[in-house]
Amino acid sequence: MLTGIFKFNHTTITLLSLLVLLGIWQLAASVANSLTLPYPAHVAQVFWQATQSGELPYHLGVTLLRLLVSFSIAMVLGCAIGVMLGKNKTLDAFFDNWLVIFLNIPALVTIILCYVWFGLAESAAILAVVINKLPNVIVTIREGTRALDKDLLEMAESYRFERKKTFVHVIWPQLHPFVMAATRSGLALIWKIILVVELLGRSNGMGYQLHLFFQLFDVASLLAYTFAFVAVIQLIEWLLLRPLDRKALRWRR
Amino acid sequence: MLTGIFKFNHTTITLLSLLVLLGIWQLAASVANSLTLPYPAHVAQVFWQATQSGELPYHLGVTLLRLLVSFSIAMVLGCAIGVMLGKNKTLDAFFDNWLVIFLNIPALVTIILCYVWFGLAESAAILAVVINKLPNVIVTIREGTRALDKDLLEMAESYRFERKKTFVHVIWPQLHPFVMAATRSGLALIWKIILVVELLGRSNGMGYQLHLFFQLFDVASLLAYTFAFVAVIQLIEWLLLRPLDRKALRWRR
Amino acid sequence: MNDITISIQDKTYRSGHLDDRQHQAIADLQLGVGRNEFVCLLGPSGCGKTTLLNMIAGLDSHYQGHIRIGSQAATAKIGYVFQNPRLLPWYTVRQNIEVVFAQTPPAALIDALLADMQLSDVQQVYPERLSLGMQRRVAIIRAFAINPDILLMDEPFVSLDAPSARQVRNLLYSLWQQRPHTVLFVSHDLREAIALADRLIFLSPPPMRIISDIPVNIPRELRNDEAQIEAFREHLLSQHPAINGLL
Amino acid sequence: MNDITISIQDKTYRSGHLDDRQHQAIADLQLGVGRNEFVCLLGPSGCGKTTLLNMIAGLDSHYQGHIRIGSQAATAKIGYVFQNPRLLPWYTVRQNIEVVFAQTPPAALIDALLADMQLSDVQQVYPERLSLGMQRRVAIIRAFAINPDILLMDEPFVSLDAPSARQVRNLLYSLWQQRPHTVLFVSHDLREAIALADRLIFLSPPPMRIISDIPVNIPRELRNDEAQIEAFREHLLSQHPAINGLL
Amino acid sequence: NEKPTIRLGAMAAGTLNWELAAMRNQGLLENAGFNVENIAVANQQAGKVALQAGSVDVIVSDWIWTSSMRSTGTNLSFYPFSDTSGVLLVPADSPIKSLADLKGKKLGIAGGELDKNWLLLQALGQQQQVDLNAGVEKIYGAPPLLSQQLLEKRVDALLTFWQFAAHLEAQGYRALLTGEDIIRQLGISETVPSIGYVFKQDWADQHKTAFKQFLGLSKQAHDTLCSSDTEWQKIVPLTDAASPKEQQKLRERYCQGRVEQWGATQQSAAAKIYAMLHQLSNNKLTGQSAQIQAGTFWSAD
Ligand SMILES: Nc1ncnc2c1ncn2[C@@H]1O[C@H](COP(=O)(O)OP(=O)(O)OP(=O)(O)O)[C@@H](O)[C@H]1O
Ligand SMILES: Nc1ncnc2c1ncn2[C@@H]1O[C@H](COP(=O)(O)OP(=O)(O)OP(=O)(O)O)[C@@H](O)[C@H]1O
Ligand SMILES: [Mg+2]
Ligand SMILES: [Mg+2]
Repeated sequence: MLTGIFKFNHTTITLLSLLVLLGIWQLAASVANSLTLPYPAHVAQVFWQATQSGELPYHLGVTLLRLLVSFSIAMVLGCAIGVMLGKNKTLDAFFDNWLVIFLNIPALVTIILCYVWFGLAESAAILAVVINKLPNVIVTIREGTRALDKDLLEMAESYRFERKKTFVHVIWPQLHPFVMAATRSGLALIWKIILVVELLGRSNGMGYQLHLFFQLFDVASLLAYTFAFVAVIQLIEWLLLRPLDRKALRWRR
Repeated sequence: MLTGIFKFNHTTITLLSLLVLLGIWQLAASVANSLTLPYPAHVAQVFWQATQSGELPYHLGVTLLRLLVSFSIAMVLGCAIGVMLGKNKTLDAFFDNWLVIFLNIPALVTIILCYVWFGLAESAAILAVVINKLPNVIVTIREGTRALDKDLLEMAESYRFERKKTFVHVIWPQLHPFVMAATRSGLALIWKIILVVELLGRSNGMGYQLHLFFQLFDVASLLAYTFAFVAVIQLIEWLLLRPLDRKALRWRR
Repeated sequence: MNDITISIQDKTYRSGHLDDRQHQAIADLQLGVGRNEFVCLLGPSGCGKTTLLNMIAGLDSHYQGHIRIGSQAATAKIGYVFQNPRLLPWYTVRQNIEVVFAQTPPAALIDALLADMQLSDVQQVYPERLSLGMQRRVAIIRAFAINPDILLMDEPFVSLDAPSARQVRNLLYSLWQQRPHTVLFVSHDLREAIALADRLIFLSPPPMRIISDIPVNIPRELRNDEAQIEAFREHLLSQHPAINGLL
Repeated sequence: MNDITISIQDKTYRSGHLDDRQHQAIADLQLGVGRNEFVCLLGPSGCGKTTLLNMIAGLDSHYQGHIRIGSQAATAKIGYVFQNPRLLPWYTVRQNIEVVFAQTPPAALIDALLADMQLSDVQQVYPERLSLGMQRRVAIIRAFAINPDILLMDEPFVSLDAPSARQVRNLLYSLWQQRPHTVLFVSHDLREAIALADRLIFLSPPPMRIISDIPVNIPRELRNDEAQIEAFREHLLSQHPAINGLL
Repeated sequence: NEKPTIRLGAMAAGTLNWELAAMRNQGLLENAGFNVENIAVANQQAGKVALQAGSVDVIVSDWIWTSSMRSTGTNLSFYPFSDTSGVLLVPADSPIKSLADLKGKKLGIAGGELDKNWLLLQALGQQQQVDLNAGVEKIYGAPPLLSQQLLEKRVDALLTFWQFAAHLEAQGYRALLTGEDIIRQLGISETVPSIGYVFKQDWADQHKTAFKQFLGLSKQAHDTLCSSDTEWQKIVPLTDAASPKEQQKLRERYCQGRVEQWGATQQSAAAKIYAMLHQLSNNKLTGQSAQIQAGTFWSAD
């Protein structure tokens, strides 16, 4: 019964929260009454036109593809390296400085260097994104690895779990909250970087397009494109991350 | 004895790792032999000149101040909201969508809107950074709050700890790895955003300066400024984060 | 006059998120515990003893029925020795004890308790570097130190060797005599229960009910006598066939 | 022929990072355990029993000395019942048992063990929704199920009510008779130890040494007789004054 | 033999893009001895990255940058494309009539502190005994943001690029000074191109015939855009102009920027300006070299 109410509430609450946000926006727009903050309806209209013309779907698709590829690479590599550094103090001592350096090299610099060395190719763009995102994943997963439960690791060791088995059954479930944090804030970060990457060296994608709108100070289009992307992420959240979360945390009391 | 070796090793390893990185750079530079990848010595020289002229310290100082202010605001607010959302399912259901939206609004858009509404002022710049960083902190801390140990919370409840006491003694230490992850990747993220913020609407700071160098394609100066910043972060890491880590994790076996 | 009045119609666990398993832990339980009474709960593993203590401590309010605690109600100080130590791993032994005080911790009392439990040497050590038995003793000190009005103890003496257990039992007993308070005590050891308690409550497998409620009428001064305890135990087993299967 | 040969000169814990507390847990311990012997370790809380079991299980190699395990060396299957259950909270009871098998888990054996331990009903439940005693039983099944060559048990029967404990003891005993293997067993309960073990090893407070090494010469078929156990216990206390303080 | 391909890095809203469209519209490219590949770049910087990365052969940029790249060993070269330069704008009803009136006012500067026009404006100020650098409140920012700031009256005057200026002028803002005015008032009578094609010199030398033909066609397209209304109308969608007035303004400025003469006199004027900028920017804009690098201006002969 309780869960029943909760489920019912959850959808209602979600709708309510979106409505409230929309309300605030509408209010703010009518107060500002300026083109720099267009009305929701206007943005929706722009969105519809851009979708119908096929322009938005095209650029969105291109960007999402880049996002998918670079995100996957960064997550897989990042988790592997993060776990390694978290477990091995010597490796960690060695690579820690590299990490701080790569974490803090401005996206701009890596992007320029990638483009200049590898040409304005798709691979260079993706490499640039990966280089920017990777240190973040590593840092988060390393923190998670350091916080692993020693008792359970000892259990695995005494029952002679091999490395892979230990990772799958003992380590990975504990890393789950950290992986989730890295995923959620990571999608956002990659998106931020991809915008710069596309701005500087691609002739398509959301970043390229948003910059054009910025030049024209076309805030409605900026917002329409933004919300198209946000909607995709929201879908990923609902269809992928949320169920994953639920499945992974089923056991918690 | 073991710790002795470890300590000795640690410094050596750190030095070694920096040397190796420098070596790789030197090698790459001599292979590339192009101005787009200047030699370390050249960058060092540029760095020295910019420091002596007082220019680098000035811009670095300005940026660090912005970083400090916006980082503090984002962390404090982010931790508070993150814990709240992690503990309260209804609030979480309500604000979850907002979070996803704000997480994925491109930095460009928030920055533009902040500047447009509040003018090209310092407060607008800081607000823009905070808006960009805040959702990240919230997401990470929320994940940490969800993973809190129920047993210990029950202990606190049965001994009638008040809210604040529970937070300080029971919750905060468990959030430590998440706060550390948020701090480390957060400094990097803020730095990335601040660069855009300064580029678009400030007349000083590293972002402004890097943009000038970028216009002139002066990679040596770009790198010199970058490394000045990285050095500061590295210092923060050594003097603040590392000791904090050690202190907070002293208890782990 | 009861200090704790328990009247539970139904306590059912609903498993979280996805699966819909339900487990009725307690069905219709009525129990009154007098002020400063020393009560021992005995029952099979998984019958719901911990569940009951949690409800008394106010950690779990998802049940039908009510639990009233004396006149002091919410202000009653509760000392709870959980089934596992539940120490804060980031605090030393001493900090773990001190942290539960709202006011300044009573240094002399804590010193004395640490000494009694032979933990003076390790008061600056972090819990993860202690043996489980030592951790349990810290948890016991923590509960004793606050001078609770109600002391809840969930199998507190396991992992303790015989002499230590004896010593802790004596300590508990003398503290209780110095400053009487209500004690609810879970044990699987009938001898221990007889030696300490005013009343033995035997509980059934889930859904938990009271099978027998037996006063221990051995005078307090004879409780150290093993023969007396054995005799009571024999008597119990012969007189109460219902509990025979539980022992 | 020894299955486990233990010869430890020194096991000292050095506390981590900042403080420099040292604690010598074991100093000069020599112990041989024969193949398929059933040995019980008894000693005060904090004396180093868990430390020793960890070293035998290969979890801790920071000591001076050596531990040799039979001819099979590294391939010996070790079943370890830790002092706390150490179940994987994200797996159900059954998954927790199945996960320790390198090959296909023996479904029939697991079913039988679950039934013996009265856990058949909860095999699809997550550990956090079980009582501690139930969790312990799962941990015991996990160790039994792999048919270990060496079985290490750190106070496995605490938190179990008397009938359950008896049943688990009988199960352990019958498994051991069906398929003999070496058992090292920590207990604080002398009666339990006498009922099960071939040898009782009494250990000193830290640094841990062996105080007495006493064979239990009651024939196996008489071990169920409480009187026999009591008699041996009396005999022990009178014959070995050195261990008197430990009991 | 194969026709060579010229890869152009053109901004979507840039005038090069207009001319390319015009060339296509007029069928000029069909019989040309080269192919054109247009690679869209998002902004100036993206163009520079693309050129360095070797992904395009030609971009549009300025000769000062070309020279400073040459001084660091990258053999870029420049060929003029347009004379149109930045504009100093004030609202129509602004009390600001001269440089001296700028004192104490908020001035938006789109190009940042190293903007050529801003540096030259400061020089002009010095001539008139006005210390602009200290006397005005400078606000640097991205051009679109600054336009917005002027519209919202958050700045009093704005020095911005000509296309942004045209949008504002169409809305009634007044041009106080153009880049050409500033140079003229500084005593240089020749018109000096502000932007041009920038490319690797080796590349241009290797593809001399094709590139020269391209330059000619480009000029031809420019001329038809100014002379033929129908041709102009065809490329209007590319201009992003919101109103006919704005289109008008853009076309006007674009046509005024036609490079009329490009010879030794203009080049020596450029050298003079370079020296001035070198000093004004404290080496920052130009790099260490005090003189414009030889070979900066590509000679088509
Ligand atoms: N969070 C929970 N969710 C679902 N079921 C639970 C939960 N906690 C306990 N239970 C169930 O309630 C019953 C009683 O559990 P409880 O921990 O109270 O037993 P107990 O009497 O303390 O046993 P033990 O002596 O083994 O500690 C058990 O069958 C257990 O499976
Ligand atoms: N990781 C550690 N770091 C430092 N000291 C430790 C560590 N683990 C155990 N010790 C110390 O070693 C001693 C022996 O601990 P151990 O856990 O082996 O005791 P035990 O015999 O199992 O006791 P119990 O019966 O209470 O479980 C204790 O004094 C404890 O403080
Ligand atoms: Mg219990
Ligand atoms: Mg132990």
